[in-house]
Amino acid sequence: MSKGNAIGLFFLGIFVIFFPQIVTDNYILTVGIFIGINALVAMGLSILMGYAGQISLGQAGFYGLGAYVSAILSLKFGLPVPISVFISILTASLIAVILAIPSLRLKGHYLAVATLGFGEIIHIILNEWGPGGPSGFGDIPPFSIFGYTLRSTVEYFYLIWMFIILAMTFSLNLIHSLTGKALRAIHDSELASVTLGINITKLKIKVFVLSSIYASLAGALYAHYVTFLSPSGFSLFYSILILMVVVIGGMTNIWGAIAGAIIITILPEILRGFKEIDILIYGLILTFCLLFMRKGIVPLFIEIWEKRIKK
Amino acid sequence: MTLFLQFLFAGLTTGSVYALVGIGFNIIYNSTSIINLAQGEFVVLGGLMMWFFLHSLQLPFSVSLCLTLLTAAIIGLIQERLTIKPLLKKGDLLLMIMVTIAFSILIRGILMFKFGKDPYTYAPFTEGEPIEIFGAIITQQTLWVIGITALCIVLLYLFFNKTMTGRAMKACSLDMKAARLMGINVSKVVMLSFLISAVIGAIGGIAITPISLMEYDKGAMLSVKGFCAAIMGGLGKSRGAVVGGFTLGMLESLTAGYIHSGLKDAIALLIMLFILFVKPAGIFGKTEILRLRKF
Amino acid sequence: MKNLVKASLLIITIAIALIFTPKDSYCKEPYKIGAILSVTGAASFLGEPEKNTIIMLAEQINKAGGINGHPLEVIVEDSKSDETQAVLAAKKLIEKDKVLAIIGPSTTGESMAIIPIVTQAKTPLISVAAGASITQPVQERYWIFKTAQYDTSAVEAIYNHMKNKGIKKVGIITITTAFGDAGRKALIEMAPKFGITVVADERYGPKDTDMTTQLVKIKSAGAQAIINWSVGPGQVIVTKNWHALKLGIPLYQSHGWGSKKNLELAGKAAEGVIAPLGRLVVWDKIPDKHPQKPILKKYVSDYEGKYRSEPGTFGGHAYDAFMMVVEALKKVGPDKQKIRDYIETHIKNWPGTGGIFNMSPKDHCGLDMKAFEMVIVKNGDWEILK
Amino acid sequence: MILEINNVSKSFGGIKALKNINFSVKEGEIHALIGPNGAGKTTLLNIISGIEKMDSGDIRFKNISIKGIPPHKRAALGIARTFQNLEIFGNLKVFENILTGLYLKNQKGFLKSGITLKGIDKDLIIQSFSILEYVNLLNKKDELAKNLPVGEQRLLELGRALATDPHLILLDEPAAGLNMRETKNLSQLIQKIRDEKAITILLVEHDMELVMGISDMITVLNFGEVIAEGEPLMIQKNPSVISAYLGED
Repeated sequence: MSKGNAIGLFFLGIFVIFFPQIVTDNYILTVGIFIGINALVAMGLSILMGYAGQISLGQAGFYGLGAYVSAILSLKFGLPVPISVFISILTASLIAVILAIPSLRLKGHYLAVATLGFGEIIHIILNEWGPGGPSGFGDIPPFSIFGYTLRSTVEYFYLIWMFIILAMTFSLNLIHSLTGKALRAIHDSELASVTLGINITKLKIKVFVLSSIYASLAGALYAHYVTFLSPSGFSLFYSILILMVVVIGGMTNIWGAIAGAIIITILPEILRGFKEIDILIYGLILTFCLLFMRKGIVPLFIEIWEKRIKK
Repeated sequence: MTLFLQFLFAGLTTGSVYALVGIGFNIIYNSTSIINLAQGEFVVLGGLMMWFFLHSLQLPFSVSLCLTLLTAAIIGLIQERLTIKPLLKKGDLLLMIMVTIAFSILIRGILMFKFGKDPYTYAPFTEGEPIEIFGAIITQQTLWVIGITALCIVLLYLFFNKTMTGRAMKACSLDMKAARLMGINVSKVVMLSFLISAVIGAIGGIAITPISLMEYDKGAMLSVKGFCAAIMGGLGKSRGAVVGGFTLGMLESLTAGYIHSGLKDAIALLIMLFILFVKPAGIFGKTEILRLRKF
Repeated sequence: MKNLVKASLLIITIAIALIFTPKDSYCKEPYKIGAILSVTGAASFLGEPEKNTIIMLAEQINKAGGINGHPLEVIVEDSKSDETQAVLAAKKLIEKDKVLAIIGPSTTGESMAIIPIVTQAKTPLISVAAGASITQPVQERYWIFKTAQYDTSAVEAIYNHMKNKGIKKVGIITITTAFGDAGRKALIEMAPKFGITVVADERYGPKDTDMTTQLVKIKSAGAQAIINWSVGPGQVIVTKNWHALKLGIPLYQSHGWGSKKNLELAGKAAEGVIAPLGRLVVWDKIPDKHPQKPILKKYVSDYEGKYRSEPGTFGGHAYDAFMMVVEALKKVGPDKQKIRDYIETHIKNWPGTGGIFNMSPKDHCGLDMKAFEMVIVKNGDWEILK
Repeated sequence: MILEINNVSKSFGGIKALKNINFSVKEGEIHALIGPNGAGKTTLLNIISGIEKMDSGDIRFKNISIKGIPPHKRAALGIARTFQNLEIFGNLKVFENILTGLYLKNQKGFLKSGITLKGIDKDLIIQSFSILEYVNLLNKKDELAKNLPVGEQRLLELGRALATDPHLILLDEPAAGLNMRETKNLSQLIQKIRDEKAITILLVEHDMELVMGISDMITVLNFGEVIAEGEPLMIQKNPSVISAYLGED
């Protein structure tokens, strides 16, 4: 991990610890929780897009899978929550492998296509066979570990942001390792990468599995925090929302996932006044970012900052 | 038998629209390797604009038709010039797929702003009683939908095989570099492919709206289904999309009819994934070595 | 100089005008009520009229001097038809705005998502969604009420009508959303009680374009009638397909059918469609002496005057919820526990737009099948069946 | 013989790009592959490195058939290459480009990479610097690769190939776009690689001066066929080679 990132993580940690002490407003903390959940899903997609050069349109599928599997295991089978969360992640990553092997063996956009189909299938399955069908189900046990049950908003805030920091550390380590360089290489030229002995298929599969792990973990945390699930939150729309988070935040820097999540989660609150044109505004922002701010916010700021230092 | 025939007709109706969307995907894919995920939005655009000209402005049918197609063509043009052209040079396909998603959200936003969330419909092209064939019933509008789709297919075939421009576009799809060397204006071809795809989508929307109503957010579903059709037939093969579209419509209808209606969407997607994994070049295509792409 | 005089004169005039403007009794602290409604998103057809209704009613009350001199402050949050957003909105209303009661959410899913939150915060919630699970089991739903009729009541009304007509076999076709799913469960569950068999159970997606396959299958399964349970374009497409196929068996729709818009879209295909509808939709056709009539008349004409569109059944649910809270506030003041108790015990024989409510500790909805009239479409208009 | 090409054929949509190619490369030599445009040189390099599949024939590397082995495994066996249309990793820094080459022999597991805090080993970075020094790019180590001029990008590709610690390097027109001085430096570098590192080099090149100056052996391709083979002096005198080149001009 580079020095700048280590410092960044340190400050993020400090911030997370003290934020709920300063801001005691439960509403803002709840917003913080949802930012965290979205950021976790986006982080996986960011590595997949920015480093493996692949796009997934089915992150909502993994997110939903994580949420439902963990909720069902803990509610219907009475498994302890951490174990059901773990199994849900395992399930998601297993499915990711099954999905990735055939589609990543092919070149081009086949992962985009396969994940799009996968996401929709999960949505249909949740609708047809999920507990409660389209109406959803509640009474999911809250998160508990070693006999201690998390109840307050602050506790969930800490829980989710703890996972973010862990995931962030892992991701940053990975990116700054030799493997990370190989991943960047794949993004720039697959042709050159293979001739250097980089097994691009294997690396891409691993990154895809990583993204599914982050998404399913986020889903499981969501399930045990809200304690109610219905299929509507796990549709193609959510996959595209996460795509927006990554694009706006900047896919070549995983801090972008957090920045993007903050923007996308808070945006609806700001747009409350524009209710009839909110979709339009989403579209405009996304188009604008893709055309004129391709790098996204975080890399853009880093660039500006570096330029200033040079002066 | 009657039952089977009835399911078949239902499959043909939805299959027609899937086929038209699928063809749109292919035309653009061939000239740019982009998957234009805004394709379904043009179907919605067609239906809603047709309603607008017919009912809001009270224009005659033929005028409304022309104006609707013109609108779709212009929007298609705008999409290409504004969002695709600046990115095409960069050659970043990932970015271009995303920008089509962004554009689809944009169109959806504009349509919602203009039309709200209500569904719209207008009278079928010809008034009259449904027709009975061996006990199965088929409405006149359904015949229109199928007929118009067939007409589109024939016209496109003639265009791509008999006209200079069409041939140039075909050449482009085979080998863009070679086409450029041969003096074909690739930029124009790309523009034209977006324009044609937009118009084809709109035609589908105009034809289907009297049967199925149209509302601002129907496009995403149509994009996904049309895309399934294109994949089933082999991405890039126009004939494939037609067969893929009708097969998909039929499969959905037969699944709903003989297995269960709750499963029909899942079946379509599962078949798509299956084809993707087992025979990525589509039902008819030969599996070729897909070249490493430079991102 | 002249300008200065003019300016100071103007200021003085404004100041005087301000001082002597009759105050809307703003000397007392306002009562805060929250509302979480799906103003945008998939369920906006519910949230939109609900929001309009609440804003209109709040204006009327404040104009009339508020509640016991307290102005009423209504904070409407848009949940965007999304459970996550509903949770956020509930947190905000409770923690930040400290509202006395919450009206909404518009859908069953969103209501279920926020039930744990309002229960923990001991805040009365009057949902405007239909799902039975919102208020049942009632001992776990101490703080929760709802004003939308039970799906089961609508089913009861339909089956009752069928029983009288001698229909024994039905085919059902439902949309794969929470609304359709709740209807489907109720239809299957309650059929035996009325001696009815469900011979076909078909479904379709919210964006499907053609349902002939499902309808033909229902007919071929030997059904004597079709029941469609959906809201949105689906119910019109089913109607059109049913008409085109000339199936020769009657089509029943759910209580979601009650919008003039559906009749416009379906045209003559809608002729003969039967549905259980709240009296709101057919208010001009019910007898004058019916206790709901004056309320409905005023509400519908006020709404149409202000918004140039029909309020629909859903706007009515918000009306009832709002008026219950207002009445409670009037009688017991700003105390969450007392508001809850008042609604549970004192809303008796209470005419609203959705029916005549009878709340009790055993029933936090208070409506039954008598809330519905069976209505048939005739000549492009509703007609109440006797 | 480090590399043996036996009866390799390849056609693209009916056009035969390579017809029964036979030749071998001796260990420790600079072996040039020349011929007019469209003779099939790059196709052959692609087939050797595994990016394209041959239709028939066999390729043996260090006496093992590498037929059907995927490209990344061939790299692991010791085949490295550069590209005619530069395939550097433009968004990586110069020394990071070298690191991607070092990945092959120094990779760690995915999981281990994620939990190792200290990042890339110091040793590897030092190693990358020494490779950069070898190809004369050390002063540019922190620049983004895409900002380098073409000549230096070619050197960078060569350095990156060296980083995989290969036995055979395939060079695809390394002098294209270079000026006289750069070409001269390049030829010295190529010879240095052969002499100091004992790496065999298969060179595709149009610059005859360069080819004749450094090659130990030359194979001439025309229309997908080997038309001559031999030492530089012999090739220069070969009438069929002359006519092939004259025919082109």
